[in-house]
Amino acid sequence: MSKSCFLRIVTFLLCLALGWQFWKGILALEPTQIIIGPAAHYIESAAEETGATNIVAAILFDYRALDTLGEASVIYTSVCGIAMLFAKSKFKISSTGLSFIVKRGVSFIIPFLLLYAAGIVLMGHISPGGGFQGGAVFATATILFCIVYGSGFEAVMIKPKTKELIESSGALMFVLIGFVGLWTGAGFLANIAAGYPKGEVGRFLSGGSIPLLNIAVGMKVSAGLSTIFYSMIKLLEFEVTKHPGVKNK
Amino acid sequence: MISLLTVLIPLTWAFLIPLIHIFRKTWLKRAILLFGIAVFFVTISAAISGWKQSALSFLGGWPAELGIVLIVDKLSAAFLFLSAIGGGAAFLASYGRLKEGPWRYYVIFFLLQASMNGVLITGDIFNLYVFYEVFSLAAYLLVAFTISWQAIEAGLKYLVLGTIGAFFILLGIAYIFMATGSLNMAVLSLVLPHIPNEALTVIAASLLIGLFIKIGAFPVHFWLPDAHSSAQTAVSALLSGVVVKVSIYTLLRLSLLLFLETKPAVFTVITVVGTLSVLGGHLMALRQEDIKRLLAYSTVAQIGYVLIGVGTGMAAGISAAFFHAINHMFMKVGLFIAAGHIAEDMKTRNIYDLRGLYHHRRWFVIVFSLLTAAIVGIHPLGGFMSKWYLMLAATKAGNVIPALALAFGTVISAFYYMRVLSFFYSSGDPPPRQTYPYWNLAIAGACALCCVFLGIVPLVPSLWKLVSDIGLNAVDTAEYISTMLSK
Amino acid sequence: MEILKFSFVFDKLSLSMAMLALFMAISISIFSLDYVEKKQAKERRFFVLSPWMFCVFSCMALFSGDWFFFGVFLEMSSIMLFFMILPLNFRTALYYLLTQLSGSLLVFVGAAIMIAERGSAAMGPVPPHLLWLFLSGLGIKTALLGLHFWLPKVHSEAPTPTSALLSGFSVKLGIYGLIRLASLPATDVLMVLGPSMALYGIIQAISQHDAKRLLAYHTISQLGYIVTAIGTGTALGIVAGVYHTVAHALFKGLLFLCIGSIEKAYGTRDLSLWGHGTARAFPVTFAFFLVGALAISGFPGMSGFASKAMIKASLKENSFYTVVWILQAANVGTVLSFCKLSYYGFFFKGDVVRKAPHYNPLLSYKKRIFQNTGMALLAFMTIFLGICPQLLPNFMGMNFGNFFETEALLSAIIPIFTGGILFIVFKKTLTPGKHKIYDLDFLLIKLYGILTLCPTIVAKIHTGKLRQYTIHVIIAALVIFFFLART
Amino acid sequence: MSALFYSFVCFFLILTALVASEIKDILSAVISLSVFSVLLAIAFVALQAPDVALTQAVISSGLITSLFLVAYSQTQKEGRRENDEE
Amino acid sequence: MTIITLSHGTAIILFCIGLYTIISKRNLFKTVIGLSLMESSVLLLIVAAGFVQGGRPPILPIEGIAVNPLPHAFTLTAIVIGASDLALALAFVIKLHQRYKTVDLDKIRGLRG
Repeated sequence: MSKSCFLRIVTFLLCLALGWQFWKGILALEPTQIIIGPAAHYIESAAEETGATNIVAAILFDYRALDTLGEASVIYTSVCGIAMLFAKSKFKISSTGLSFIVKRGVSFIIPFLLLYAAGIVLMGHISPGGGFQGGAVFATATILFCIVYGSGFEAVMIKPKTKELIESSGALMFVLIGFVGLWTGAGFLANIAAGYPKGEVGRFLSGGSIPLLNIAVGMKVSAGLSTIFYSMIKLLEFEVTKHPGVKNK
Repeated sequence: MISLLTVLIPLTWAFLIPLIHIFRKTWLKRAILLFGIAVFFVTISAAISGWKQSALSFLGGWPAELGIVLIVDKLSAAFLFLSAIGGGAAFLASYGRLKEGPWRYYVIFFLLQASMNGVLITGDIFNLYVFYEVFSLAAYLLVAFTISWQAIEAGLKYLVLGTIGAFFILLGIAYIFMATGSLNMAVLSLVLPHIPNEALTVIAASLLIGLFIKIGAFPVHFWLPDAHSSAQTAVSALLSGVVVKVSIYTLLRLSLLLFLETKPAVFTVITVVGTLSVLGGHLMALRQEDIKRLLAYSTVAQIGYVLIGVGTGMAAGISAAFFHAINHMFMKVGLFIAAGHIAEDMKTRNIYDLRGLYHHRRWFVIVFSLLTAAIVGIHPLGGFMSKWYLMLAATKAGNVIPALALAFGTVISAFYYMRVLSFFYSSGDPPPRQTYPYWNLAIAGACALCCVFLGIVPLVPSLWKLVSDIGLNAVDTAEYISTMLSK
Repeated sequence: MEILKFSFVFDKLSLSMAMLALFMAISISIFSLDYVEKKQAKERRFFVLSPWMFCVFSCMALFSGDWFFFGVFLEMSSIMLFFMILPLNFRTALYYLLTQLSGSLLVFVGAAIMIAERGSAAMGPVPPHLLWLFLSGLGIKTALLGLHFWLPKVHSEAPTPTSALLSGFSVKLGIYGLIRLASLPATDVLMVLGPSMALYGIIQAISQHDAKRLLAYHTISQLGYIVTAIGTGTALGIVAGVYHTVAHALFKGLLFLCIGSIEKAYGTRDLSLWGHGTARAFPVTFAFFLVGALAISGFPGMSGFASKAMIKASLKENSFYTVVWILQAANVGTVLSFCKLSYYGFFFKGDVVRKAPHYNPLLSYKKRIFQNTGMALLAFMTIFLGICPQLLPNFMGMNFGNFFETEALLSAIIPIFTGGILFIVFKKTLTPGKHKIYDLDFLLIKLYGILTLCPTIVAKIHTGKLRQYTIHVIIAALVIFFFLART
Repeated sequence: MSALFYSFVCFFLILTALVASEIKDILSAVISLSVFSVLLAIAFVALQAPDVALTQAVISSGLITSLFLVAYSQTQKEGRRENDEE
Repeated sequence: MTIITLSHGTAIILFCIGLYTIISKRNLFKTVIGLSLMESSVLLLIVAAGFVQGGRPPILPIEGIAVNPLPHAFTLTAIVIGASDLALALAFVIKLHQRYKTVDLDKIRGLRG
């Protein structure tokens, strides 16, 4: 026992030493009160440049839109990858879901949950929220279905093919909105400069392309995350094959 | 504008393939081939346009301080050219092998290519991190694509170590943001000299360790041999040839822009790690019996050579490093495709079982020995030329020990590569059935020819001027900053 | 990053060496016409053509204007010889390639440092602090005392035409490099190395029972002569060195060809199995062997005598009397061992008639015209140079008058007589027995054990456990943090 | 006042993290991880970052914890080959 | 000032705990938990970097000074990237369990040397 706990102490000291190095870096950086860099510009002129009141959404979907495109492709890769990893296992209806009372209660809550998710997505440019959060809430709704009603029920309602369709069409929508900016010569993913209606700041119909991008990302994230969940709970009858080319020594 | 397409075209292809799979299943086979070729030509044209005059494209119309700017100068144009050819070769090899197989493989392949081009042309540090994450995630999945137990285990180890590396890079970026507030690389290289020294140390150290994990330099390379040897043939060729070079490009771009004047110690660290990789990689390769694992350890050693070139921090060193990178890309893609095909065909990867291969796979063994001669560094082929210019640059920068490590490494690599060839040429047992694939042999042969051609490049003045321009352009960061912040 | 420019240097030294290379190539390709039977056509064509390829590369090396191209063509010629040794056994060929590769790589590192310091690695004296690099690099090529471990093994196990070419000319390329290098600090080192090489070669040669190995050790001792001549540093010394190089190349090539053709007939190199009437079976070969033996022992009228006389004269001129005495003792030893070789090799009847494993008398009587013409060419050249010794010095621009005056004749004949008498006295002890002789390469096998130790140490840290890998990541991170914080 | 509240949140953050890493049973480790995520969402609210708090709450404590539980149930289904000692 | 330094301190301690978990624990799930702890600590560090004492959330009708919105955008991206990494790690864990029938990290040593 003493050897392994000695090893533990040594590793803990190593981590602490690393943490100490990072702490020294932080002590050297005394935080200034005024905001330096482009953030100051974002706060003053986000309203008239993008028409959105939620500055974080303005940054995400207008000033640094390529980050969000990259992020959307991160989700897309992991969804496609996990689906590939679990492609060969067959889907069997396993659980019968929870008791009757829970089913009735959840069927009462689900519409409000979906409404809430739609609200987060659509109001992304006005209040805190956006495509990612809304899509994730929508995915939790589908997961709730699976747990409460048993995996069979939900699979019948939304077939994996339609989820793929929603996901890739959401991603394509994102890129097409961007191409409009490119086509009008104002640079990829341009918002007001590409002719999207800025509308009246603070209203529902404002913020140029930001609500459209929010919807696209919302579709993609919701379909993607529910595909991840559903490919993981498949029953794993399929034994992992040996590497086709390797003589296992 | 064309530089933006190198990212967008493969991305749209990746999003289109599921739709084609759902609606027009029959078109899938031809569509994937068409997509691959289109991506190759778009990247090549972007590289050429970026080479003539450094192309700039402002995303969303916002200037450099506000939004993200994509810039293709000579250095990124050169690496774009490298990734286009490597990616194209790997695509042809995988297309030949899988036909339209699991279509999700091609989705991830195009996403990897899109994010690779994104890393090469972006001018913003956080955007670099995001594309880097897409790129690593796609690499983890491609390693684990064959779903055999080795591939999954290698994928897990690659994922955990790669994510730890990504967290170190993210910490570095967080500290940069805390110190300066802005994220554009050009703005950073102007502002970074004025921040306190301890903060700069933390930034430099965390970025360095994160990138060393991602590149697979010696002290932290443990995932590389597992990942490159247990991956599928075309994937291991892609990983060794191209994916490693893009990580080295990131290290090169960051260290040149941020740490050239402020912290020159970074370059000594890179040289030391490079020397360690050379020695460690070659020593480990001596003991290998599995041919793909041997090639993977040889990649670790060749990374060491490129890092020695980068560590000089001078124009000569960087162009020598690029010349070795493109040489190594051709050699490794050819070697991995040839070795992978032989391993799959003979159902074994152990060298001792591959005895007497010369008698029934004559052309494969000839191409393999030509590539081995190139990678060991026999005179007329490219490998020797790049090693010579690396040695020149290292001695000019004053570090003699790396030059000696380079020489010592060449001798050891000659030893274990000749050992492999001795098994190929020895008299062997009767051959199993002969499946004569033309495409793998064609690709490996093409790579061998490119090695021969690259051997002549230093003798032709105009071609050599291209290579030395890369180093000159990369080192004078003032020109990069002026083009970025001019509009 | 300037472009590779090939510059030439034509002077007396490289011209004479090039003529020697041409002559050796002619005689050996004629010899190997007969050496390989008609039915192995492909191998025969290879053995006839390869001396010419070797001659082309070595001439390029001799005429190259800077150390880089000298190293390049040196490496190309050793690769050519690697292919010549390959048909017989692969391990010796690999052994030879690795040693020569490390030799030429050291020359490359030296040239790279020279370019870094002086801007150009022009052929000629080298900055003093680089001397250890160039000396060790060329030392491996010319088998200087510490670095001669490869010569006996490779020369004895190579096929006959290759070993004739090896000890004939490939060693001389290194000598040419040493001559180019002969500036002040180098000559003292060579003056010490020369005599010790001569003595060491003789001591090892006397106790050998393998014919070719005996000749190989004689090569080392003769090289000792040449190195001593260069070590004097004077113009006369260098011309004497060149003269002895030419002479040694001729008679050593002749000796190797004779012994090789007998070995081909007997199928073994062990002297104890030779000697029952070989002289009568191979009258022509024995005659050529006699010419070579007399030349090497410096019998007046042979080229050996003239070159040794010049060496002694140049030594006396700079009053190195002790060195002259050492060379005379070495000469006695040479005569002793050649008496042993001729007696036990050709005449000794021996009480126990031991048959060579597969001695076919048929071969000895078959007319071998080409083999004899090849040997005749070399023998004629040795005698011709012996008869009119002024030819080479005048060509080199040095008129050296007193070749045949009494004092030089006496100092040549006394060692021959003493050697003969000593042999008659110690005939019994010198019988080629089965005792084992220890040389440096026995040490090498021990060293090889230690060398394979460090890959196993490095392999220890590749335990496959992900937790170990993360610990290595953290330790590397901490080291980088401390290093960057310090600078 | 908010500084006091924030220091409580930070203390409980570190506490739940230690519990998540040290506890033997995997299920309770996952539960403490989701508590950790919720606490982190609260910390983000205290740091005036509502967007981030919402994302953290939904994705980290919602989806990732459910994926953890799915993975845990998959490994439990066929029972273990031999007991995984700690 | 105290909130920022406090949260930076917590973030670094969490980073150390995450690293420690990955190293010292043999169970594969604990490694994934360690990864998510490290990811959360980096998120906390970035968000706290943008905090301004007495600031208001960056929704436009701001009363008084606003908090720096840029780190919020990065944190959003970092959360999503971290989530997809963890999802993939869990997928690998399930697949590895299928083959090795155990989640003990020291038994998963097929590839070594």
